Amino acid sequence: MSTRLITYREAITEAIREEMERDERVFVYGLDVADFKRTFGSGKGLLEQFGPKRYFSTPLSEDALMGMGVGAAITGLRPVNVHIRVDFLLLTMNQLTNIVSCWRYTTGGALCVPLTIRAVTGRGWGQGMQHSKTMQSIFAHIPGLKVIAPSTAADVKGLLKSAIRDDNPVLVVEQRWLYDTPGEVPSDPDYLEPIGAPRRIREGSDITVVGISWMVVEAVKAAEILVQRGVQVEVIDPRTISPLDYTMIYASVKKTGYCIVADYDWLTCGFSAEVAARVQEHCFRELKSPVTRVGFAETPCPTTRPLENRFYSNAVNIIRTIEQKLGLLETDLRGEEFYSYENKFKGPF
Amino acid sequence: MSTRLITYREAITEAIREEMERDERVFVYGLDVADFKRTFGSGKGLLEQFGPKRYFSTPLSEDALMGMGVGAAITGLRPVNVHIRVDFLLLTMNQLTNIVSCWRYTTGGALCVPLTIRAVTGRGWGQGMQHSKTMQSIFAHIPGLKVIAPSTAADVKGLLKSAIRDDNPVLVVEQRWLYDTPGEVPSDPDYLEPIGAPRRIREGSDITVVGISWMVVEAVKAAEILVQRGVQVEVIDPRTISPLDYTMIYASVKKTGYCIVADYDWLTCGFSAEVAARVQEHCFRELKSPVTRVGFAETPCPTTRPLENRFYSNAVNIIRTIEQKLGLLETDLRGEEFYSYENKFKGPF
Amino acid sequence: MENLNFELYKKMYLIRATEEKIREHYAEDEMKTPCHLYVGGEHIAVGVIQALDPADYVFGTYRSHGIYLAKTMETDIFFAELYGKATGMAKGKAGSMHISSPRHGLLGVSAVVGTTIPLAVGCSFSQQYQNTGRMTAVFFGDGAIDEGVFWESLNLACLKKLPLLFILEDNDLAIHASTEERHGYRSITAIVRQYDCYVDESDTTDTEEIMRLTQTAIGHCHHNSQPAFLHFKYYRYYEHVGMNTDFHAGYRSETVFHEWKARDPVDMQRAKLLNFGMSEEEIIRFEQEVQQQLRESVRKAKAAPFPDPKELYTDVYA
Amino acid sequence: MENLNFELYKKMYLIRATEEKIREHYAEDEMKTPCHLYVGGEHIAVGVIQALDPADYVFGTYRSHGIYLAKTMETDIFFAELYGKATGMAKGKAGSMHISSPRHGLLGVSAVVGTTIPLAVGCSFSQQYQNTGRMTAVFFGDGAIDEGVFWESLNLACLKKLPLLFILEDNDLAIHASTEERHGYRSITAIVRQYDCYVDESDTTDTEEIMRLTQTAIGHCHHNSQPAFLHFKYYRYYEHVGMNTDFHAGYRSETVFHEWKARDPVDMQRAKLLNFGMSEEEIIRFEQEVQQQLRESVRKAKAAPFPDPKELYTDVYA
Ligand SMILES: Cc1ncc(C[n+]2csc(CCOP(=O)(O)OP(=O)(O)O)c2C)c(N)n1
Ligand SMILES: Cc1ncc(C[n+]2csc(CCOP(=O)(O)OP(=O)(O)O)c2C)c(N)n1
Ligand SMILES: [Mg+2]
Ligand SMILES: [Mg+2]
Repeated sequence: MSTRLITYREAITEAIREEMERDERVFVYGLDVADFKRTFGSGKGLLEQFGPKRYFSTPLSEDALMGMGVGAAITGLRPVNVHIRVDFLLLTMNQLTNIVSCWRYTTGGALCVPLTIRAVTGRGWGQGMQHSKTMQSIFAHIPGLKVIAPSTAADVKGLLKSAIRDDNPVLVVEQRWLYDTPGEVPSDPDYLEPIGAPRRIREGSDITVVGISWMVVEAVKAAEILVQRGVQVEVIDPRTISPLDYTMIYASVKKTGYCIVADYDWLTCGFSAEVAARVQEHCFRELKSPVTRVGFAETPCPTTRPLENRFYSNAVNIIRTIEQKLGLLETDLRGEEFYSYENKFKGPF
Repeated sequence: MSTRLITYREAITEAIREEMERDERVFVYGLDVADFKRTFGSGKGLLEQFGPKRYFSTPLSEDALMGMGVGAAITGLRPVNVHIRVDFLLLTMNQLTNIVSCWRYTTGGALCVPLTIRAVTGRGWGQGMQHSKTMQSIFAHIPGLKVIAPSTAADVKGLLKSAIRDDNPVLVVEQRWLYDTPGEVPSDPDYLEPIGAPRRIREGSDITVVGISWMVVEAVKAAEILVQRGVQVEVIDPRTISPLDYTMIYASVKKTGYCIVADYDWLTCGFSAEVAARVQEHCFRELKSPVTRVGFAETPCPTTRPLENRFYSNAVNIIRTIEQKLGLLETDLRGEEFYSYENKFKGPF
Repeated sequence: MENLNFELYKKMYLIRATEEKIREHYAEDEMKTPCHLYVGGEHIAVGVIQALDPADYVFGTYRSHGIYLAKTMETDIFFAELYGKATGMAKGKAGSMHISSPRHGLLGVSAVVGTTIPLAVGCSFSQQYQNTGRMTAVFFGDGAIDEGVFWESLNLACLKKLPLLFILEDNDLAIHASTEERHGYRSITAIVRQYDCYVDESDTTDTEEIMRLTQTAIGHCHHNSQPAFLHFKYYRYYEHVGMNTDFHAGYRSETVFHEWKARDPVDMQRAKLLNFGMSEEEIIRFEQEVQQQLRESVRKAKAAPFPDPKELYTDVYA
Repeated sequence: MENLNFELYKKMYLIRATEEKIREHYAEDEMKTPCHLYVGGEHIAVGVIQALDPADYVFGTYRSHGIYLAKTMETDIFFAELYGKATGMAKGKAGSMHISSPRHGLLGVSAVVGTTIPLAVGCSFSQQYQNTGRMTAVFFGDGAIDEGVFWESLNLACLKKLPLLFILEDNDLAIHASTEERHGYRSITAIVRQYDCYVDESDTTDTEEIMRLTQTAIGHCHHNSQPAFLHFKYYRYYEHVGMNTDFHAGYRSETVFHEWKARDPVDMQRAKLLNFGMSEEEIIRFEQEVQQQLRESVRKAKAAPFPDPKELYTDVYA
């Protein structure tokens, strides 16, 4: 399978372009998608190629636009509804929960809702409390929705394509910093990744870290540092928040006996809680210590950098948690370079 | 402390009446609150006593009405915003999450939002997928909100009064079937229950059941049946979903070694997951089996009775789960009477 | 003309008789689904749907027995759904508040006020996109116009020049709250007239007139590539949800009811047929057929099995 | 008259100079907060706020440097907040998009479009309830009127006869999308005129005129117990967010900018002062004072400490 090194952003564009080429019923709409910035560049060239009929900006009316997607989806189209912040999806919660997720159920299976929703999670440079949320668990709590949060260029391409081809509503949460991360991505226009299946990002035998979205990057960084001390960290990216096949995660924890969930969200009633609840149930005998969760501070996201830095969890938190779990002395992290707004992820996975 | 036997519904009315008498700044508003049905009777007499200035119906504009509550709350009033279904709160998610929960944070503590939100969860008689949700976990996921779900007449009175006096936004989820349950309620107009503290509903040494909302009733029923076989079930009602002091729950599980969470909600990323994640962390050594969760089926709520009955968990599910956990043979449940739409809870706790 | 009017009466009578059939059986406690009766509004669903092409699409609210029946003319599946049976269109999962019949163009209704309005926007966008020439009509109450989503949808439809009929079924009540208690303006049509769409209004109970007004509106839609907004006033005979009148509750006057009842849409339509020279016997024969159909539908619905328990889990994901 | 106009100029110049000060320092990368500059709109905030009583309440959007400065006239706390310092009004937690000054009546602003409009409804309801006689003014952009919550709020305010000024700051753009691309109607004021409220509109850049129009509106509000809706057009000089012009991006024409620039509100106000006989020197002296104030504020902000790490966890709950 031939691959090329492209960014997460480019992988999004490719996924959409290929699906629009393949299927005339696919169209993209949302606030400002067609302006010259094209949703952080992720829509580059699409307006030019497909024209305003299939790629258009809209009024600021998130609630109605979500419903519009349903109406189009149940009559044969395959809408892709884009939101430049997950936070704005809150305006669509009524549609998402009372309509999108259950229109199929309510019609006894006669109709399906092949609607893809893309939403970006902001971070850094003072995004603040209204431009930084992920809230995957809120969406995952609703049966009938599928929720995915790809962390690599290959996965965002393969999963976004699967989402567009899926006959169900699929919400794609895209963390903003990931946009610049490059990765090897298959060239095959029918390359797909299955929704519902996790990916083992890195193999290890000592401890399992389930990392979500940007936290996959932090977990890999933690693993790279700890391997120098002989600690083998297995990093698993669920990629899908719901509905998820947990088999790979259980197998990993059964192997390592330890589990950390590094979520890119608040912990309370978060996806991290779901993973912890399931892992303790399915790996009860094998677990040598309780499942530990790291994530956002339980506060709104502050604007000022020093507090914002503390709001987020990162590789250092993961390293310290692993050390505690395994009874290791603290690694000297001076000299290590970590990710920040200025020093984002560069290399390919 | 003198008490009287009154219903949950009457306890709500009393709580609001007393707080409105006590504090002129308290007012009640929402769709249809002032019509002749008065929100399932829970607002009986309030319009007559306090007049339309302090007790009024509104247009069908949930989003703006929530924001209106904030504007009133930050300028000295203490609004009580009523929703006849939790499902309609979905229209207010943007305000709840982007404004209500963080207005204090955003103003550096200069302002506070003493806003009480009441929302009723429907059930039975074909309420269906749009009139039956609780979604406590969705609201609890948001730092800055307080979420409570009282299950007894005394608790709804004491907690609702605390909510109205609280300087923070508090969401009260009221399950509809509970409205008719009577209970002994203190007469003291300054009787309050503390937000954040669980209540031990029933003592037991063999297993801990954490029951939420209506599931407290089912858990007590299960406990009453099993005690005849000598199984002592401890039932704990968190009463508060967030932020919650878990000490009592941990102590109970450490004592019994077994834990079941019976939530009145979907499980995925639900409050049951949060309880399970915390209990396995804090009672890791004491737990003799994993924390088990029971709750709604992972589907929209169907209308037809036979499927609706299966959608919900109940005392039988709790009994069967307990039996499995403790390695008991199945109790013969023929002859036992369980709760249903027609046979709701009658006796006092 | 006579044919048309008989056609209209057939639909109206079916709706009225079905609602009364529900009332007849409801107390038996077997239809465990909240019903919002349409009695008093039959002319609107029938008139509008008559003006539409059968292939056109329709969306409604929880008060949609009328549009279901006008679109499908069938009552077997309908009653099966109300009885919660496996033979209902959603195997009982939907109930009265979520009936649908996609193959007849009824793509669904919803019990959350205002929620199907944007769906209709999407449906009509889809027709424009696929160039099908089909219209979409969305029925909603005067309560729905209080919700922001109505205004967003109206703007979107006008901006996108969609082939869409907004049908405001105004019974002056949202549950028990009158429009006057809820609106900071005098006339909704005066407002909507400022949008790029066709607007008309009427409080007629003459079904043919509703049909003509709708036909005119559809003509404008096609001709000017614009949506249309039709404001129809009617009177809700029974309580908001349930089987009874509720004049005793004091929020509305029975006098007004009698004014409307004097020009009851079904009665008027029946009188028209007699005027056109149709015989009382002919009409009664038809009515008896409908009564027979309804008895049969109820019988079948009662006899039908409940859905298999595993149906709880189907239709969640495709 | 001269005093008033100098007063107005003071506020306008302070806003303009502050925005330019931010531009001067922004590239240093220390103000890590997205800034939506108000340059070009100074007359609106200043004119409206001048018409209000100092005790009146104000709400805004993420583009609220202008209303903050017009309300407070202070820049120390302001710059401290932009620099994310402990001395900011929210100890840096708020940043440019969430500035507030409750003691000056600025109860908050928000970066989610439309969200403060219902807050203003609640605030004015609260004034009515408590009979304070205070007005509330809410500033919002032309993008906000696309959101359903605007319509819900407008209806609520008109229904409840609230003492509320809706101030539509219309720069014809929501980020890069023109109103024409977004609206299925020709005139927002034509629509709002159908509501039970006072409506006026203007594209003046004369601050005094804005003030007079607002005073008239407030008079109507008091007299008729109604809210007012004021539609003010202006031109956004810089990009939506950030420090630069963006005429190269092609979504708007620089010609139009020059038309507006020719009647720049700050320039016009300055010219007025000269007309009134104020000397160039006097004006420059004042301007230099402001420049000095701003230099001081920036210096203090830079020198101030960041908030203590534990501040992350404060102010979540009361
Ligand atoms: C969003 C929402 N809010 C509140 C309700 C509760 N509710 C059910 S019907 C109704 C009144 C709707 O009135 P209208 O739109 O005029 O329809 P009608 O019942 O008169 O046909 C209300 C408030 C709801 N279903 N959805
Ligand atoms: C609900 C919501 N949707 C989308 C956005 C993204 N967004 C930020 S500003 C803006 C444009 C707002 O335009 P307008 O209201 O005219 O204000 P202006 O920036 O022109 O002052 C948009 C769409 C947002 N912040 N909130
Ligand atoms: Mg109505
Ligand atoms: Mg604008």
